[in-house]
Amino acid sequence: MHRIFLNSIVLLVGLFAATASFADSSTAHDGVAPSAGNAAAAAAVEKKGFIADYDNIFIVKGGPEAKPTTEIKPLEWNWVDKLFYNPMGWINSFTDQLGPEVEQPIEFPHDRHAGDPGKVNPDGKTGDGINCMYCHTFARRSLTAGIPPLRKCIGCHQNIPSVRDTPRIVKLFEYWDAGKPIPWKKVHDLPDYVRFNHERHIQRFVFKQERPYKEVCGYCHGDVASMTVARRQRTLSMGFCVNCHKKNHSLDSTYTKAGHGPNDCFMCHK
Amino acid sequence: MSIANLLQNWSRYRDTHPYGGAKPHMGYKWAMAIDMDICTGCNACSVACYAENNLAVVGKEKFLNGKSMHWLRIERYWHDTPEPTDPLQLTAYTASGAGKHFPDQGAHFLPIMCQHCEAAPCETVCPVGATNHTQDGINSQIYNRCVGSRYCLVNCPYKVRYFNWYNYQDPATENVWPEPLNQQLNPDVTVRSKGVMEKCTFCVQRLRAVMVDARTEERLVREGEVQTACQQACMAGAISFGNMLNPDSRVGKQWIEQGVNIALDVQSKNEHVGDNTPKRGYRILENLRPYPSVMYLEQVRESSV
Amino acid sequence: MTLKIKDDKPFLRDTSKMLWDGEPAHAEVKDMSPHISFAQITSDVVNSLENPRPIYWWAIAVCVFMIAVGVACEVYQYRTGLGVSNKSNTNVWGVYIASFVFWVGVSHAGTLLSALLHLTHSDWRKSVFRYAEAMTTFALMTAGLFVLVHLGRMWQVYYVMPYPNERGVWSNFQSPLVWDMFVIGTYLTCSSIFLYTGMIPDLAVFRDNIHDGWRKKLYTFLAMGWQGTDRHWRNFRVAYLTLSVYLIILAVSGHSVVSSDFAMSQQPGFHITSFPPYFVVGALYSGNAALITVFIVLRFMFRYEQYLNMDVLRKLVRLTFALAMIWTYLHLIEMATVWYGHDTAARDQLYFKATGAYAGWWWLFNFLAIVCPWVMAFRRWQTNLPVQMVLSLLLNVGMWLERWMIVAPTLGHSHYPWTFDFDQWPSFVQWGILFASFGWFALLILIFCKVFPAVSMYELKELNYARKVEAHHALVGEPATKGAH
Amino acid sequence: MSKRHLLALFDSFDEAGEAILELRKAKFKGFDTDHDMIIKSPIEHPEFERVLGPKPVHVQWFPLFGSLVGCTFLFILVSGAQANFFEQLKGGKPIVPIPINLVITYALFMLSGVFFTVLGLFVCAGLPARRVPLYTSRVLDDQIGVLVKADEATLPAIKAIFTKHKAVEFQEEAGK
Repeated sequence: MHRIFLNSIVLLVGLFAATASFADSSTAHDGVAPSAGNAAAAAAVEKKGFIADYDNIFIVKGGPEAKPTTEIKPLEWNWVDKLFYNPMGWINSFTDQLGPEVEQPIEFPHDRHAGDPGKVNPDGKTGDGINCMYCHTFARRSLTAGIPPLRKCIGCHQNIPSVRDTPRIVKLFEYWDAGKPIPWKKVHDLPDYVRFNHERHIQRFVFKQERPYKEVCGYCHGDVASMTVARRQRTLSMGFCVNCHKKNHSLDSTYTKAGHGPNDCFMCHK
Repeated sequence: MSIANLLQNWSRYRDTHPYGGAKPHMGYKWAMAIDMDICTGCNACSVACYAENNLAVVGKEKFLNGKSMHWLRIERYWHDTPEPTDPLQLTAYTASGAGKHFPDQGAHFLPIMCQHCEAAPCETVCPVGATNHTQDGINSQIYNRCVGSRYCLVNCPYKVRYFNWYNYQDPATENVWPEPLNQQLNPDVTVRSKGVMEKCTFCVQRLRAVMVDARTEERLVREGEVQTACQQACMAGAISFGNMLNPDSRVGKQWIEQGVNIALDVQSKNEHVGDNTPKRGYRILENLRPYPSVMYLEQVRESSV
Repeated sequence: MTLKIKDDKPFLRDTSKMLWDGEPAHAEVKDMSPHISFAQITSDVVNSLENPRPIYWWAIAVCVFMIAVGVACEVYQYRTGLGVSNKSNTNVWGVYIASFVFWVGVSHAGTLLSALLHLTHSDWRKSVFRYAEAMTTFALMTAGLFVLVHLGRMWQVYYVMPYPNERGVWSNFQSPLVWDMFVIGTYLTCSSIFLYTGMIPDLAVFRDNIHDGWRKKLYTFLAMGWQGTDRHWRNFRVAYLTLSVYLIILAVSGHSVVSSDFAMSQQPGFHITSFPPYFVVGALYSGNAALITVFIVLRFMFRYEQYLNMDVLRKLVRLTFALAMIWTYLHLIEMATVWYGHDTAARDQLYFKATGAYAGWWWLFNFLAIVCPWVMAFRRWQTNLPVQMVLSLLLNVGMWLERWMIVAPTLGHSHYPWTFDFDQWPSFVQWGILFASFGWFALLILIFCKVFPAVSMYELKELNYARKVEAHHALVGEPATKGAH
Repeated sequence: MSKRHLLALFDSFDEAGEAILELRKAKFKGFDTDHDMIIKSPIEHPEFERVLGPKPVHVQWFPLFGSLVGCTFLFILVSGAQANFFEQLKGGKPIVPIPINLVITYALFMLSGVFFTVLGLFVCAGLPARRVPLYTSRVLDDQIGVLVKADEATLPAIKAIFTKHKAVEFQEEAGK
């Protein structure tokens, strides 16, 4: 009885924390002076409604039903780039771009969580089709995508008794009981001195262009929904970024602003 | 892409020079105005810059040796106007503190940082293209591209670039941030290693943060949404910074008010003799035509009132 | 060889006597004596590979020591940071860039002698041009080292090169430093090719005369099967002529581009239109002075007294004097344009040079580079080896100071008053690396002269043949016609 | 009839030249003076050109071709790189600055010219070359060698001409 009470409090706190983390999404960045503009900005955010509310998290814009999934295609190379201007990038596009296998404290099964519900995974179970941004909540509003806090895992797994005794979940609760965070290892480790911005990419491609999130996230991260432990799929080198930034990504035919990514060094290096 | 670039209109990818030409700065032109009548020379801006931008505190010895790293320096000029022959002006002259010795002598303070020139002399000479002009009018400095030829500093008329003569983050040689102090480093700003050039960036990490937010919300950055560290620290409010293209911005209004046009190297305000409104705005070394983005407002001297 | 001269007695080789006395000024010494036979030229040059004077090995040891000093300084600077060389944020360039310009300058004399004087059929150059051409290559290699030493992050120097890279980023083609990289790289490549191409017939002689060891393999490979057939010579003549035309243009454009490092900047004192010709002539001047130094050293070390003789030295000294006068004119003109110009910053800069922290060095350089060469105007000193040795070294010191005076005081007094109070005296690291550069250059020259023909055998034979024909006609009484072309 | 090589060594350029002239006048059957005679000498001797007959040199066309092609190629390449490098925003300067590119193009004009000159030398002069059958190191030292290739029957007559003009030494290929 005591334990159920405690757990329900934890669940409530967890839910509150998760909700709060969505609510404060328009907070200005550090170092920005508070101004009258921020309230208006927050209002604009509310009105636009491009940040999904908690209830509809599984069907945020850009979910699987938004548009038919297109294949994750490699970069397109024209012959001039191949021959003269970026032969190394072209050659690299043939080679194995897999990153090293990272050994995580808990082998988090991405396929079980994010996989297609209709598809059977190697372990005999189907995926749950959870949106990436359900756990990596910071991706749509900050530089980093963020690793979910432990309470987020517990928040769900508290209520899923069927898998409670599997070794990975046991380990998860061990961390929880010890009150320690899980020491996840970084998989997509960019080179130093470069600051990739998740927010702009997610906002533009998932929320503005309404592309499927699997395609958008998968462009750099690969088909994570079919992996257990995530592994780096692309070189994530500067040429990888630059080649994409040179392409035209106009939102539509009436969109007059530059269709390509920013060509400004100060955007990523500062 | 490349052949197409050659055949297409290249100006699609860049701005025309200088500001005010056929193409606007994609909605932004960051600029600054410093009112030296308000400036007290308290050095708070310089200290704020040290804190914000992870500047190395090199110590007295290296500072005197010319290896200082302050992106914003306060220059002090003593008032040494010759004594006027006209006795009527003598009172004002004495009041200004001119002609006296140290404690009573009048001083002028000039905070100077990278002027973010529209036609920056440093940009064209960098062999590796480490310093460029961004579309919003900032002179960028990319540390990981810099090879340290120091040509940009040679060509900078203001000498506001600072070279990393030592590895200030290396505990073995020059430990500027010993153990607990490294916690105060700003994570948004690269800690520079030896052999690269650095300079004022108009606190680009703050600018980019608000610009990203604004872009997400499909608007432009509002006036007052972003401040540079020096602006924030200036207790007197001598520094104004903002988007010059924004009609609400204080800095844009100041530039217009003072009759300083960023696209001119000789300001028309100097030619209107009949105009009685006092115009104090000027830019340093304008005649070299770098078209700097920082305007200074002259100190009002008692002798001229 | 059938000598059509009656009194064909062997030339006296009393080298010990000839060493420092020189030949009497009144003697009618030609640039090449007709009394030498072709075979003797071959044997003299081939022998120079084997038995240089003992001082050669001492010189090698000294050079290695000098390099060791510089390497130690560079390792210290590399590990600690450029700050140990004691430059400051106003005086950012200093000795390294000055030495870079100096060494690029030294390289120009070789091209002048080997290419320009080849086109003008100045036959006296034939004994000196080979080592001069080698000096070109080695001086450029030394200059390249200074670029590396100067860079803050030398391990990323490849960023300057425009190569198709994965990042899609290119070097900035608008920067004079990139032009430098292009032009100096081209100059180094082309002068090496020119040096090698001109050496092919001589390498074939070495191949035929040396019968074992690694050198035999080296010469066999490098000579490329040269056999002196008419087809070889015919094509060689045209190719060599074409190469020398290219080299002249390259040398002029090379130092012009180096000067644009300075002239293209806004710094008062650098921003001077007359810099390109000023630099090119200054380069020829200092290069010729260095040539005289090496002339005297090689003449002694490798017993080349018959070939590097007094007549050649006299012509070399006269050439140097002429260049010194042209340089003086350009130097004065440069100051005059600043003096009468409207640019107050540049004028202040000139005042600062003459009266500021570097005034002593500035006046010393003016004395060494303008007044000292007048010694060369006197015939009696022109062939005096000790005088020329000291003088050529002094001129080189003066011309190095000239480059240093372009770099250091100028940066110490810019547009902006903030820069005015810093005068940086270079630390031992800068001096050590400069010291080592001379050792490095000398070592390369010494090794070259021991391994490759330091004087051109086939050109000497051509000269010798021409002189023989002249002597024959003088004897027989026929009108002298041109022997070799 | 089998052909054989004969190398005659001379001490004097004049004698060698006269011997060649006489050979050309003699017009032996099966002996083409333009192709079957090679002069080897330690120095370049333009007087031989007169007695050897017209022998055109084509080296000079190589640098012309090389320079033009090289500089055009580089100009296009550099301009393309500049246009492609759209990250580079230089305040107030055009993306493809013509005068500046000319400086770089000029350097490559000469570099490719020099490379092609050497290439031309190697192609035209036939370098790197194999040793021909008869060779003595003295032709690079102080003697002039005349190497002829002729029918066995005509060789004695040629040899007689050489002897007449004071050839100091003969080398003959062994009969096959």
